[in-house]
Amino acid sequence: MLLFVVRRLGAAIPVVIGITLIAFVLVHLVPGDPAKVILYGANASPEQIATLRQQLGLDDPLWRQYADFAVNLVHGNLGTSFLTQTPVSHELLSRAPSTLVLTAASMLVAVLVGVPLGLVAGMRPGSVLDTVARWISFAGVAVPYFFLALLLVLLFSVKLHLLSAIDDGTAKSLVLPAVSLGWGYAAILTRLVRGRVIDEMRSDYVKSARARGSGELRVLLRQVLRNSSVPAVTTIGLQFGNILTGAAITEVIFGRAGLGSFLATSITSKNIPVVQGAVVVIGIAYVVINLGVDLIVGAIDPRTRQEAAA
Amino acid sequence: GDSTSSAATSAGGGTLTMGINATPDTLDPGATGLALTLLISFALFDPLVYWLPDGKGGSAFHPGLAESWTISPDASAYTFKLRKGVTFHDGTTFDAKAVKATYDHVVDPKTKSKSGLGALGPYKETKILDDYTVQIVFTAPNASFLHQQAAGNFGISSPAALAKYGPTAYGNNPVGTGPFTFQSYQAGSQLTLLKNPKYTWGPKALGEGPAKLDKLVFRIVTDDSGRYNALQSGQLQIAMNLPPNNISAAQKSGKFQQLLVPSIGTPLGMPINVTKPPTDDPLVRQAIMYAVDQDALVKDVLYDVYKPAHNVLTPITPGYSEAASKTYSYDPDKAGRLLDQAGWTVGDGGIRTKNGKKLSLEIILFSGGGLELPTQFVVSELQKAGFSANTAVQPFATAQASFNSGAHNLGSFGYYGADPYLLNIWVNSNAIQSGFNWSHYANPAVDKLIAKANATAADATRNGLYEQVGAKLMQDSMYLPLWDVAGAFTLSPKVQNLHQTLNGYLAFHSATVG
Amino acid sequence: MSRLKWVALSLAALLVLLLLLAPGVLAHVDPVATSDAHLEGPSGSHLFGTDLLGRDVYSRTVYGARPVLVATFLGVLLASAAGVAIGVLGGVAPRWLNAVVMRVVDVFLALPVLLIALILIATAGSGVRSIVLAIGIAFTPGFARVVESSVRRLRKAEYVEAARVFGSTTLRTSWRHLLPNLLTEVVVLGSSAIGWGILTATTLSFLGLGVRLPAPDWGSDLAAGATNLADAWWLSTFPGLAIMATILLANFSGDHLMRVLDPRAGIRFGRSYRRLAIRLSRHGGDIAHESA
Amino acid sequence: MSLLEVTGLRTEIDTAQGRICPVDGVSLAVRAGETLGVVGESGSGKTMTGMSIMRLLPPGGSITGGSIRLDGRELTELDESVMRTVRGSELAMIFQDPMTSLNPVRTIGSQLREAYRIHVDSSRAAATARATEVLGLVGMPRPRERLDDYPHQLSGGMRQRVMIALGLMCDPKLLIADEPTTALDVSIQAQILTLIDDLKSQLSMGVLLITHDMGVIAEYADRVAVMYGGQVVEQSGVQELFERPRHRYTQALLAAMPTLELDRNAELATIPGSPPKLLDLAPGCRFAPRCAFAQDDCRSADPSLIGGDHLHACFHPADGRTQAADVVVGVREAAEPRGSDSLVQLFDVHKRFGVRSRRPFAPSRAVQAVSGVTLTIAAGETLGIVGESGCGKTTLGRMLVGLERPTSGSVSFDGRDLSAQSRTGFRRRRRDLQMMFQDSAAALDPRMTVAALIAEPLVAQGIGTRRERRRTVAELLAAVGLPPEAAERYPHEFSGGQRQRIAMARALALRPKVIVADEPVSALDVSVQAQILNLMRSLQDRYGQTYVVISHDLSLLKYLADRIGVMYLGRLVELGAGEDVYSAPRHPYTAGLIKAIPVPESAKNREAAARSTGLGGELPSAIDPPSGCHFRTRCPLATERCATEVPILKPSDGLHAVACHHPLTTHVLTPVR
Ligand SMILES: Nc1ncnc2c1ncn2[C@@H]1O[C@H](COP(=O)(O)OP(=O)(O)OP(=O)(O)O)[C@@H](O)[C@H]1O
Ligand SMILES: Nc1ncnc2c1ncn2[C@@H]1O[C@H](COP(=O)(O)OP(=O)(O)OP(=O)(O)O)[C@@H](O)[C@H]1O
Ligand SMILES: [Mg+2]
Ligand SMILES: [Mg+2]
Repeated sequence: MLLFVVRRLGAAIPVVIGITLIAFVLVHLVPGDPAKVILYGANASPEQIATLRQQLGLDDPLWRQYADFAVNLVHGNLGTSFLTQTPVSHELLSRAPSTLVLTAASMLVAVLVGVPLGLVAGMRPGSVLDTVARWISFAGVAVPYFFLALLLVLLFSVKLHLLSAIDDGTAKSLVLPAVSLGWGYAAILTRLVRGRVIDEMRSDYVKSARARGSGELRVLLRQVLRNSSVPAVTTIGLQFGNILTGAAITEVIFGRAGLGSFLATSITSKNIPVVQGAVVVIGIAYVVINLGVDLIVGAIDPRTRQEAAA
Repeated sequence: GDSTSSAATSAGGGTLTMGINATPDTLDPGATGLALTLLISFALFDPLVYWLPDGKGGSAFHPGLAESWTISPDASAYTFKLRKGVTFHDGTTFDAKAVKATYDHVVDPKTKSKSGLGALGPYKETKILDDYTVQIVFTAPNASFLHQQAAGNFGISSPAALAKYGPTAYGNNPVGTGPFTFQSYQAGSQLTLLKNPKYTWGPKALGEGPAKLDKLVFRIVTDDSGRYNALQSGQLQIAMNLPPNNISAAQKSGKFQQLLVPSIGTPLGMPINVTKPPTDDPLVRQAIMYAVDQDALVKDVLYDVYKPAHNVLTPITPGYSEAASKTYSYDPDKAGRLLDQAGWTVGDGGIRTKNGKKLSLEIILFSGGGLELPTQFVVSELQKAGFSANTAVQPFATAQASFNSGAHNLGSFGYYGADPYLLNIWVNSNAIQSGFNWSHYANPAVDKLIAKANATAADATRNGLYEQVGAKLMQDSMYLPLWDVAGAFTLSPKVQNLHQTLNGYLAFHSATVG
Repeated sequence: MSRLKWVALSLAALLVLLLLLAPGVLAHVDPVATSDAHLEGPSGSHLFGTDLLGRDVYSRTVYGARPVLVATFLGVLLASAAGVAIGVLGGVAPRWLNAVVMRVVDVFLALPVLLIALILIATAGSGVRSIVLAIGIAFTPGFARVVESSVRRLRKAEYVEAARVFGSTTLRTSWRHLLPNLLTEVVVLGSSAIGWGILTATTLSFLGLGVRLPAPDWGSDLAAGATNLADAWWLSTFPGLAIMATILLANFSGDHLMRVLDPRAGIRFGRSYRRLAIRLSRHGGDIAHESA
Repeated sequence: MSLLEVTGLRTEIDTAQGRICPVDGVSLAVRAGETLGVVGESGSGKTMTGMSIMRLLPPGGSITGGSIRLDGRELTELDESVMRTVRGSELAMIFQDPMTSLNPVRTIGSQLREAYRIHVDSSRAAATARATEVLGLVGMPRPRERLDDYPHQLSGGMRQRVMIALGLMCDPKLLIADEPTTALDVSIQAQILTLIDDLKSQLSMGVLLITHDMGVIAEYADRVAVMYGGQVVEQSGVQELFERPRHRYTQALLAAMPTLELDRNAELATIPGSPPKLLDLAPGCRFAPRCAFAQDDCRSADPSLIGGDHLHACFHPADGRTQAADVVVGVREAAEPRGSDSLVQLFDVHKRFGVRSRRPFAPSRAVQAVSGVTLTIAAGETLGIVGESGCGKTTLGRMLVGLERPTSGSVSFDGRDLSAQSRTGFRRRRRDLQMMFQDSAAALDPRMTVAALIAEPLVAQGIGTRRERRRTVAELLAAVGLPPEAAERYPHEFSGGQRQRIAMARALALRPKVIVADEPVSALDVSVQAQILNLMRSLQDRYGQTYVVISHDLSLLKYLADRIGVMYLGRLVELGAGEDVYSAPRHPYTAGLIKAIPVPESAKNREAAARSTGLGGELPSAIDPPSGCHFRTRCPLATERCATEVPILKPSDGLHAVACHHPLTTHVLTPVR
């Protein structure tokens, strides 16, 4: 088990290196001079700009810059933000929890809405409930989350004063962003779970559970639920990259200081160390989340556990 | 006095939360590159000399940490007599050493100072004449210094704190003498300040005694609608720089107050590239100046919130030339005539052509600069005159690269600066390739005039020189001004007794929240 | 499928075609022409109202379809082409090469779409081309993964093995058996990617990275109207509805296509084949681990 | 009074194509302590009958007539909530596939406990105790420890035992077993069926044993109901039925089975056509279209079930079991002596499959699928390969046609080593070596027409022009007995038997010298199976190709093959003429296999044949096989020598070779029959 985790993390190293390399090449493709971005509005003379460029190490050859980055990374050092001169790790650490909380909360919304909806729909395909669930899921996929977010804020905070419009650190202020971001995934999960439930309900083991006198509810909860949640869990892992993109926009709309929006502003201002650092963190998060997904799937479905057991 | 007793004695108290639209890069005003940090710096720091609006459209200097000052005739040495009995937030005492430490900190390469370094100019050294007298010496005349030092970059820092945290980490642990003390900063999210109960040395113009608020919170909400929504839902008491439609709606709703704080610097507008065809032709540039109706822009697109601009500097900026503002007026016919004169004749679909080439402009904006919609208005105006235009919105870094390379005919710009010397940054010929001279304007005469002005200590003479520069720039039509920037603050009526600064921002010395 | 559905789908297809090829048929007003009718609500003369510059929102909504649809279609096309190429390469490659290829795919899968898109746009400029590329790059790994596993599965399929028994060359086998079966899967996958593509495209233009101004575009128009949601709801709402309708349509037709094309739908095995299937499933588990 | 009494049961299902009636007036009765066998071809409604009794019908299904009485209680009228308490406590049902009938994500303990606690109000501990007890009852070794296992950790046989245990948790009165052994090997099948039989008498339950295998009925049922097209067409005591089948269908069914006794030279009796589709049924006897004795009345009226103890629904009943010859279309000419030139030679062939271990640092394991097989196949002969599942039959076949390269050893064809050939040379060799795959449905590309499929080998080899190929296709279609129109249709439009014909035609397209047929009929019903077997033989007579037939069914091979090779865990353990292997098996494994085959005739003397299952235990893992003789773990004769020394295949007399340290002599352990 532990070995499995260690090995999986080991296998992730090339992925993380690959990610940083690609990100490095990509950010350098972005035209523009970080020094000037920083000095815009600073009444800086051309000499000052040149000095800053040099201080930031931007005059070094590219391979040298990457090597410096890589060496630093090995020492657990992500460098200093061009803009704030504070360690990138510090900047990321202060923002990561917010994004983590947001993504976790929206996934919770997705699961709490999507799984039950998928279950009831899958239990009785073709029924009214199923039709309703399917329409909800269709609508959920179709409403762009940023649009949904705007509408929700307008209704719940501006008009009704029920929920906060921007983050204030409370759980209440998490409701709207989590709902708007999680809704689309709820829809996906509904569809996935529904399909899986339909399959499972036809399966032999459900048939034999019924033959043993299990009622429908028991069949659903004791037999089908666990099997049907596997695709939900794996999807969450695979969707991580998308969730982060969604989080970036949601964070902006709800004034949350998170990784997503931070990454976005850092790219546009060519804050190379931050982009690199964020990418490392995201890459690791991706790997860890998918590892977690594997472990959860292993917990749900013992068949996949064989290889996990050491 | 401890906080309980002062809370009892002072009226008000409570927490004021203001939504700001950007993330401060650092809390060290000496290192920052952002004007926003300067706003914050007024809560945490005191400059040697305050420069504040007089409420009648003018401005005046007020003693800050310096009780008096003298300037050498060539404007290269400034002597300050310092106030006694001032203590820093960390309890250490303010004296001449602190002034020297602060200025030396700005020029320390490790600080990587941005606007501070630019504002300081040809700094040589700070001489401690005695414990409470300092002299700041420049290698060359630097007439803008008194204005610059008052603009926020040079709030005096605690030498003990500077030494303790080092030049970079100080940015997260600012220690000044101001009305508020630093409590915490959550990167990208919010900055919390607490009242400094010992504060008695503030300028009378900003109120007396310690601050009234217990707590001052700057909440970062980059999304425009986010700030407005939060203001409406009561999470913010002040929302900064809302989009015009929201400002107007807030005003109409009657639920909010509106505070527009004009700022020093350039109006928001579009640098016109004087080297790229077709705008290399002065006639074409003049046509552009005549073709665009700033008044209509402000009325139709900006909800009459801001003031239309017709000059390269805003009116409250020293050296602003009223006459230069009259150089152009809205006159589409004249624009057409100028274009005819330049050989551009009306062709298919109203687009002018010359030698088979269309009269086409490349417009480049940076995203989030607030110019997207106004530019579309400008484009429609230009189209009426026979231009066609291609607008690209680029991320900031990318747009800057485009501007330096001269890929644009029209760009976007807007600059805050404490002194008209800022013209040097964006019209000096040495700032074309890698500075901010996005008009690619090279005129040695103008370069010289600016240098001369900055070597002139006498205000009137200096301003006269800058007025000449402004007039020349307008004649050369290298910049299409659109509207005058102003700090726009939408406030809940509970907020009272705010003071304005000259950088378009607020001072919270005596603010209360009801 | 019911006749009603056919009619609905054909009408929708016609609408999409019109939006793509001849939006002028649906909207007569120039979408960028300004007028003095500032911020007027929906009315007879302006079906969806006007915006701040007096432009007709209906016309902008109609014309705004093209960039989104074009970007999405081309992006998904690009992604599927690249994904198929990479997936096939990974699928037929020897183990080490497969490992390399799939690791690279993993890397791209872990890269957030946002990063790719923003960097692209910062580099290549905003506009449909960048969005096409962004969608293309972002969706490629997904396609590649599916294709790779399909190729592996198909290569093990008995009818492919059978072809080997006849002495069919690798090329012929790929052409006759792998490709057609693969294409079906890619088409099905592609159709479901369209919905995501539209969402991605509009997200990017919502971020201000869409078409060049002042051309209409759903995402950027929605974003531009966002601050007006309370006082001029029509600015954001109509582009928003248009996005929703399009995604819905894409999903519906994707589902339908899946049902039509899904190879399993066509073949109904004899009931007794279940016995064989059961027999075969027994050590399938072991065989799934591939031979060295 | 009977325990279960079903009269006139009628079940209808609404399907997309229309309303069908898979159970149409079924009447049957099961007494306590008795096994009623329900037998019939695929689709005849056996499962539906069982599910109707449980009242667990698929969506759209409902019981529309008749009655089901369990212990005097009418089940059709019970409230669903009451019915639920009946299911699992009084009625138990086990299904075909133990792989899928257990919930994969729950331990068997939790599933067993649940089955108990649904019906019996008891503590968890009590349920655990009961689970342990019942697991012991079904012969699960160390039951207590097994409770925490997940289904995938058990072998197929063990899982089926768990399924039975699940059924028995609440002491049901009636156990419905729907093909409980289809998924299992003969040896395990015998163990499971014997277990059910023992439990039946021990617990005096009634058992409704559903199967398609007449042999299973003969050996394990007391009475039989034969189903056809949703109806019971005949019902009687087992012995009676086998001796004197009345319905023409039963009679034909019995005749179509290749039994161990059947003369190899006799052609199998076949039932022409295929079972009725339940949609748009014509009036009259449902068997009439396929019945050689059908007359006009059969086509107009539906015969009802008549007769006292021996019920049958036939207007023109038979009165005894036909001799094969009666139904036989013709007798095959006595096999001419086959050429003894060796065509294919396998020399010490090994095949290892690396099984990638996902565990870190664990040595990667390997499956020794085939080890050390040496074999010569003569031109024109039919070689049968038999063995339990996973013993390497398919792998061997694949190596024969070059689909798999041996890890070591050589396969040579016509004296040339296949693996030494160049790519193109090898591709040409393909013309001579063809394979029919285990699963014909999977081996036919669903997107190609039958014509394209059959012509595919010719195209691949670049043989003939388009027109010539079309002619060849027509010829081949005719040869395998398919109508010419079939050419333009797609494989999924055909029945399993027809698809097998297509596969056959395709294998023949290149006129190969050798055809390896992997389980050619294991998916087919007896009647169709006979057609294919006859076809295979007639084609061999016509084209003279060599067959290597792979099967797990010894009786089938005994009928079809000249020589039989018996495999066990990758090794060839016995090889000899079919007759010899069957009548005088030398290897204890072969003897056990033969013994495990349920045989209809044994009904006569089933009491006499004390129920000793042929083979105990289960096939060990191929990853870590026992040392020495692989079979020693299950062998009654094993000695220490067997653990250390690998027996090699050596001729014992004449051509009959065996790999055993203690080969059986004809006198010992000869099957009783
Ligand atoms: N869920 C279902 N929906 C519709 N028709 C069905 C369903 N299940 C079975 N049938 C039909 O009912 C008829 C009887 O099926 P049943 O499963 O009882 O046959 P069987 O005798 O058990 O066959 P097998 O030996 O293949 O298991 C078949 O024609 C089949 O097509
Ligand atoms: N490609 C493969 N990779 C790994 N193991 C394999 C592979 N093919 C077969 N095996 C293993 O080799 C052994 C023999 O398999 P094979 O398919 O030859 O058995 P079989 O006798 O044909 O069984 P069945 O009667 O079930 O078809 C099994 O244990 C199987 O799991
Ligand atoms: Mg059945
Ligand atoms: Mg096999």
